[in-house]
Amino acid sequence: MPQHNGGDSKVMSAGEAVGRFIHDGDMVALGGFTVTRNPMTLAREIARRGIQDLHLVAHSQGQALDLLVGAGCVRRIEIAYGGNGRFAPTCICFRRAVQEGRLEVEDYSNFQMSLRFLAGALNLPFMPCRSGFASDLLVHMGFGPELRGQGKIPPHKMVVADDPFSRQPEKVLLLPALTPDVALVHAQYASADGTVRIKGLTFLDLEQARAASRVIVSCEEIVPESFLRQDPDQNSLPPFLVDAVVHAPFGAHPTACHYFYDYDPRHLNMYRQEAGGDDSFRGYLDKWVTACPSQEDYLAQVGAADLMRIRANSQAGYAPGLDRR
Amino acid sequence: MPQHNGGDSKVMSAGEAVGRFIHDGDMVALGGFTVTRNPMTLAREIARRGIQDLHLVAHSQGQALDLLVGAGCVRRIEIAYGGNGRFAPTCICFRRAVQEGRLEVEDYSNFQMSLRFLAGALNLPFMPCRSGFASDLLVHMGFGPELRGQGKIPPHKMVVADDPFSRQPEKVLLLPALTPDVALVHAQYASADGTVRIKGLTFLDLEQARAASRVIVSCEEIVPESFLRQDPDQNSLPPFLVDAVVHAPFGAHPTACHYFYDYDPRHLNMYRQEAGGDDSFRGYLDKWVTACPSQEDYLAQVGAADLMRIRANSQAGYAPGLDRR
Amino acid sequence: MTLAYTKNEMMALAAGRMANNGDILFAGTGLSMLAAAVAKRIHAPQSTVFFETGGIDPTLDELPMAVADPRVMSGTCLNSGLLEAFSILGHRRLRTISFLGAAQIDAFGNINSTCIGDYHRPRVRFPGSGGACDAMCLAHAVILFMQHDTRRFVEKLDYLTGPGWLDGGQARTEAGFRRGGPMAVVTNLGVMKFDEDSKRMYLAELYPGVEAQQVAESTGFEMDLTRAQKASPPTEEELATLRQKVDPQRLILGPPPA
Amino acid sequence: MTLAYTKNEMMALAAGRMANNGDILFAGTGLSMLAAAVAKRIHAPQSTVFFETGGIDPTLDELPMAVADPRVMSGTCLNSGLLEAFSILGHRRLRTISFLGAAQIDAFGNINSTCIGDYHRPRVRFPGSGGACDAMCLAHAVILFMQHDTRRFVEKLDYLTGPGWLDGGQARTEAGFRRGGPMAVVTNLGVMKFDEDSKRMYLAELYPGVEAQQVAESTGFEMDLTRAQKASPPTEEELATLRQKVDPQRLILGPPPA
Repeated sequence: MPQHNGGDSKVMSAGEAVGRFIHDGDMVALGGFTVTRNPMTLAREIARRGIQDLHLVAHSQGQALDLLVGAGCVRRIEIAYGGNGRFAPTCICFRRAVQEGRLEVEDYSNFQMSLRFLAGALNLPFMPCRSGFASDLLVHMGFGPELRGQGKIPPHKMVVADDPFSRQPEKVLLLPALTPDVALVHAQYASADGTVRIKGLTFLDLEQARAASRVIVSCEEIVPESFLRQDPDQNSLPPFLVDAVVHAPFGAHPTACHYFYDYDPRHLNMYRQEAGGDDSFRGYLDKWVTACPSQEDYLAQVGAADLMRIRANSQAGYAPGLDRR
Repeated sequence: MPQHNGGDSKVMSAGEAVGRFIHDGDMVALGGFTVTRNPMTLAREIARRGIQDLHLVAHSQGQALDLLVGAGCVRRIEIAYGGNGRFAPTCICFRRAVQEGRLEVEDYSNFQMSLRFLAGALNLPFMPCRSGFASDLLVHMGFGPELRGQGKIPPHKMVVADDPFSRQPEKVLLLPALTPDVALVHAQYASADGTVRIKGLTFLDLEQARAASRVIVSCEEIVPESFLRQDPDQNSLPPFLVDAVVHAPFGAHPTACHYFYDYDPRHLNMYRQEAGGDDSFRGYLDKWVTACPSQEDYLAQVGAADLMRIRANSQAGYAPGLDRR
Repeated sequence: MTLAYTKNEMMALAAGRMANNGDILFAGTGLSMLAAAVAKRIHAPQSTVFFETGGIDPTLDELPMAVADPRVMSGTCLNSGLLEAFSILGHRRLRTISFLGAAQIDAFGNINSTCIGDYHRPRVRFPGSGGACDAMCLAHAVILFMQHDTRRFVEKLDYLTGPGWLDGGQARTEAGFRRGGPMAVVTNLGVMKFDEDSKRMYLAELYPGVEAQQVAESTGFEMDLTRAQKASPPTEEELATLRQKVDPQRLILGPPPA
Repeated sequence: MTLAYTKNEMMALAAGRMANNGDILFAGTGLSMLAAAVAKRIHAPQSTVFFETGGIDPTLDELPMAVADPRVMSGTCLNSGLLEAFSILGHRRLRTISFLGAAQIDAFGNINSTCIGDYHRPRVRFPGSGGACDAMCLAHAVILFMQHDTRRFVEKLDYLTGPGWLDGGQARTEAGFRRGGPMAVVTNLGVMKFDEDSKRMYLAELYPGVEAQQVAESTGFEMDLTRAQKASPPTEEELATLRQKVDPQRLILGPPPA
């Protein structure tokens, strides 16, 4: 049997992965969705290294987005939704930053952002869409005219065009493709060569990874390639699209990772409190980011009792009966 | 636990499914790809009932397409590839029908057809594409001007447009969405409510089903819904998109069905011979279609020895060592 | 004897009752989730609850607290992704009913879930559209949840996130929408619907114990109160299901009746 | 001592040698499959073989006879679908090399796999583009397989299925293509390449025992023969791998050497 993608191992520390593949000013796609599979270990590493001026792109993002905004790493966002379910109907640091004029935001809908990533993944310049007509998404630009067409900012937010295939005159919206510099993904399984398996909902993680120039994957378990190849129908990304594999158990904490652990309601409630003010949030960063240079340090800070409390039941995939108030 | 999609069972015979859901003149999307997972039981039922004037749409199709063309059920085709691998580099009846002017064909590429089905699945009017410029796919129409804009035939085969998001003037091709009347899918597993699981490559079957107004699924096994819901990550279609579930063991024969059986080289070689002339092909239809009103009759005609010969090995998913000459 | 119940309980049930059996129910966060779950368990057992994240028909043994909660991935018929979910939302062959909350609404059911004040420097920033604009554009119909007060029921939205009936009458059709639009607004006071011709909001149902005048005073635009009927109070079965099966921890229901 | 080998063996090896280690190899049916498989097993072990059907990096314990053969789904790193495969084919970060066959080719490497004669009533109908047009448009580079005769190497194609260098020179870039184009044509006589400036086909390698004159006589257009070098014959290792590992049943290799 021939060697598979033989190649060198892509396993590296979060520090090495972030240091090598993320730079000031990059456009970064955040995987996950609100309270699930946020790439938190990677986000904390970005915050710790003080990376600046990031341009975040996501559909609906909660915890990773809010931490990066709160830590001052982010200059611009293109997004459909910044919230964390019942734990933060609007993301806390995000809200404050927007209200204080410290963040440039361009709003789309979830379907629109999904189509924009899909266009990037398929190497297409744009996608048509019938969602968004007569809304202010079409009217209000988040980025000024001086930025239009610069770097990765498209010359138009969206364009109204004629549908050439309709029998009656009909309009269609065209949405520009997204091709992020980097996509961050947290997965349940990866092998050293970069093969990735996500369990549960994949959201838009796969399209984001396929649209990006570089991909960093953190994972709960590093498993042998042979294990993943026993049932390739279940795999999510091929190795040649992945640049770094970071072993990060509980790497989505305090958000959930299906079949491994639930979201951590205590931490998320505590976060809501701490994120409410600049001073208290600095305290949060000191304790949970600065003082925890490694994932091991972070998990020690969380503590065994809380990790056990949120551990997933193998049948349900979450922690049944968890106190989620 | 609440009842799931409670509903009535969608299980019915191939005859009932085809009789209820496919009509003369329908646009029918064929699932599978050349030698794998062709919906052969359903195709034979269509041929047996003498359904006429079908408008087939597919990317790359082999056996089901050729049988339907040979049986005289088809008036038009939109397709990228009519072949069956090494068993028929060009589909036999298809080639003869085109050369004799008995079939209207509009040619696209596989990526183009894929994008057209994707557009239909996403309820979008068209898709942009960068593949096809400077080719005769763009130049030669298969359907005449009198048909353009009639029924499901788009007013243009494709349209060259400006990319409004490019900094330099750049062109893009626009491809019209496909929304077939019916999609035919052969799957490994389905439950009575219409939940579907395909193992191995899905090709474009899922987009075709999501783009269609009606969906008929034939399957190797009908399994309890509870079995499929044990690992929903592996499922392929939700029940509310499926109209009929037809139990058809070896329902893709003589093409393959991953993990169940390989393609049948003897039958495919025999088919190549028989399909070579109108008379011999009439003999093939008499023996394998007309004389076999049920799938049981058909399998009896194939014979136990040939069925055993192509049975898949559980690890490989095909029949290792099968004589494929 | 009258049963005690809360406004949230009444709201979830009033909305859930509008689902037809067999509908495909698209649920957002919060009360939307309760309404879809209670509909599935009582009024419309053959309906399918699905989420924009791609979870389709979960068992809902426990109530999800977000549309990406692992509880929307458990026991489903299919775990897919956003693209599949939005292709279902707008599918021509499906009667998809969307349950949504919003921050502001106007007389024609257009909604705002983006911001209050100037878009570039808002007084209050909300999470943004999420799937709200998509549901308002693509679903067969939308049922909205609102707290009823004059800051939320406004003459003019600060930002139009999701198009309802636009300026009323034929405006939505003329703007190119093929279907959809809001069918009802469920608040803590009653249920509003939209006039068939003018598409203007009117009071359709008043909850027991609420006076029409309260609705008028809580609404920042002119509302027709003349067609209001009394809403049926929750039945014993409805309350039992809601409290014991759907949200026993009262995560979204909130405090029990006094 | 000279090893005996067939033309098909020489063709598969000549093409396979052009793959760089680490390339992403997009394989069609027939000789393409042999070339990609042999490259992976000898010249470029860290390459990935994938198929337009969505099978990525199968073990190839047995040779597939079509791109949808279950043998392309076995032991892969990922089983996906056509959309994923074509997104890989054109991905800006990947060096994807496509191996393709065709029915006709012209002096600038444009190919026909659709028909001979009038499109509407062809004298001979072929299967059609399949992924050929897409590979010619989107791949980093394409290696073509042809039988060398004047009916196939023609001045003017009956139908242009896949764009090569178009009219030569800058024509391809001017037509808007961002990358790609044919890098070589491997036939039963030798290997043709394309002039860097004019993009016109020239004879680059002659197989042992073949005279340049044979190429001229088998080509329906003017071909530059002056740059032809001798191709290295197959090595013992190459032949052993091809015969014992890649295609032991000789399904595509055909009859063994006399």
